[in-house]
Amino acid sequence: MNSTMKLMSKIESLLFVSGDDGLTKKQLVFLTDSTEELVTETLETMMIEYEKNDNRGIIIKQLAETYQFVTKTENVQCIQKLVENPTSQSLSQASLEVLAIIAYKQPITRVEIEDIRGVKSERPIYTLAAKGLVQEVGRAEGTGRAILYGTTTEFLQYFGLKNIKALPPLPEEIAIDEMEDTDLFMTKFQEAFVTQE
Amino acid sequence: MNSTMKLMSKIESLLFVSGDDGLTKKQLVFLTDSTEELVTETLETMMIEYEKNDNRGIIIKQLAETYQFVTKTENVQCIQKLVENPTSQSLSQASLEVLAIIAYKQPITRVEIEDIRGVKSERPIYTLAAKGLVQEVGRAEGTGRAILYGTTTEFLQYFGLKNIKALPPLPEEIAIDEMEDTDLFMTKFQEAFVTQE
Amino acid sequence: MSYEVKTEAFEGPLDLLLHLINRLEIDIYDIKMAEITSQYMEHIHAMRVLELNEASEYLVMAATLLSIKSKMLLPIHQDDEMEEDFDIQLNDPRDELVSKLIEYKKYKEAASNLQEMEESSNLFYTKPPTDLSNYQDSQQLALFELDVNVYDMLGAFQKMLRRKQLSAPLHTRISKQEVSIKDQMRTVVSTLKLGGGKLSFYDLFPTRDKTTIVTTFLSLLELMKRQIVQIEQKSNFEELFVLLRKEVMESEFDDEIDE
Repeated sequence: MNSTMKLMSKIESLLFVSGDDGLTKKQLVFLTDSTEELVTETLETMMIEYEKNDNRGIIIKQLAETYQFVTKTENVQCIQKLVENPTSQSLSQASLEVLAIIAYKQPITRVEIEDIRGVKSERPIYTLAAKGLVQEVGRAEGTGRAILYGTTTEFLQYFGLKNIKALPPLPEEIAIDEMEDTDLFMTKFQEAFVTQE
Repeated sequence: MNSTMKLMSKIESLLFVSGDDGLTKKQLVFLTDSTEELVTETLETMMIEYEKNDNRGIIIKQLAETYQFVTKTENVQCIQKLVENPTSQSLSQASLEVLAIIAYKQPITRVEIEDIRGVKSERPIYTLAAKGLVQEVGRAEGTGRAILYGTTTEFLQYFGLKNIKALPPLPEEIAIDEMEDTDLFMTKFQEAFVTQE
Repeated sequence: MSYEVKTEAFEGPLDLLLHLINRLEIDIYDIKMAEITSQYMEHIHAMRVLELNEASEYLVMAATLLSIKSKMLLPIHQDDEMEEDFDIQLNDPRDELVSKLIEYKKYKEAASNLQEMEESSNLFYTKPPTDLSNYQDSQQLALFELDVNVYDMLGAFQKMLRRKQLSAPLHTRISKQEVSIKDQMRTVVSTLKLGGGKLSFYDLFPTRDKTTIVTTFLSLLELMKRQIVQIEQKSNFEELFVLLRKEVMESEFDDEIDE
């Protein structure tokens, strides 16, 4: 009994941290050092409990193999209000991430940006373009000839920069290298995945 | 009663969605269409409940002037299985020293920082700025108009602080007594000296 | 007495002085100048590779110490003709240095407090804000006031890296960067050399990374086969020790490894 309770707590921590990505049952078993049976059982208990408990604002959603937290639909109104509320930072976070990537890695395509972020980035790019902070600077070589993005002079003005080199350096540039490594893995992973299918 | 329950659910939804941006009490009142009194009361109830309920893996913490969900510390091990290098990210001694000086003496210039440390500090300042822990907060008066540095919201978030006032007090100038003793000694010494003459 | 001193171990001349004051158990308000100056000099001599930049700071401090020391050596009062110097005598020549040391010590302690806070905030995790842009129509999004500076942008970037770090292993476990057995053999041998030719078996596995553990283990087997290392265990269940048996030529690593 006690261990199931701990398992619930662990699963709640893990699903929370993984956010929109979610985790598979296999991953949960590995991460909690538990058995598939126990995890299955606990997930079921949790799904029912979250759903029926009126105090809870999140539920567990199963999407294909992945389990993730999502908000209860009945709270959609206050979430919508959060979206419209101009003090909310969650919107600028996405834009700022994309802006940082474009600023440091330009010229760069949308697909490359999405690879780095791990999420779709069409909207933030659109927003930044509409604000005149980024622009098309050319086309990539090869098939598709994807649009390449770069920053604008307005970007420099907005951030009070003399030129693009005046951007503060990233910590020893290691961050970027690491990122590229991970992306390589990601790409390989996706390739393997596609081939399997 | 029913409305409090709905409020809990709404707050849970909102805090989940906003993640490490967190939400202020004011924002929660606005977003849930509630009163400050009710939100305060509900937050308190939730904080206690999450903390003491062994099934829960997340708690509410006041971080960087906002309320945020964070995972329970007892589950750190299974979460760290998700992290590549759990400790590699920690700050160097030099960065910590510079950060301590900036945190307690902000706004402060680079030269003032170097005066306290007795060594050049350009690099740690760069690293800290690149990590988003310190920022330019203005320019000093006078010739040169040196850059003034201060801490950021990310600083509060990174060190788990509710606000800048939550910093522990600056360690006092070693034992004050000791100093007074020395002063006493000095005085006596001087007296003796003067009498001798 | 001889010391092994590394520059990186000190955050500058003030840090070194504090270290000496601590070790010599000297009262910070009554520093024995002769003692500390000679110790300080020994230390900076022992620091073999000083970067030029840093060296100058250490040398300036050496000069300061010497000048304070020589001022201290002046007799406190000689005869009446020295009366002019009276005022100067009342000002202890160490005062400025002492107040600098005390000021620095405060922030050094504050830095270690921050380090503790850093450690304890590593015990909990948050999540990035959910991407809500799907709820937002693009036109509205474009009107959204972006009130940020360069540092907000960098902050956002760091947050993203933190998030990346969290999900990385789940993706990367599939194909991890490979360390060759040959490279790992070199690492093991040089670790053993550093350890004086003998180390506990477990000291050779400082990482929790599975691939590295496996590679290290395979490289140990290979080294044993080539009689470069030897395993020693006094009795069952006792600690295992790995011994370096001979000087290793670089060429020995080049031999083909049979799989």
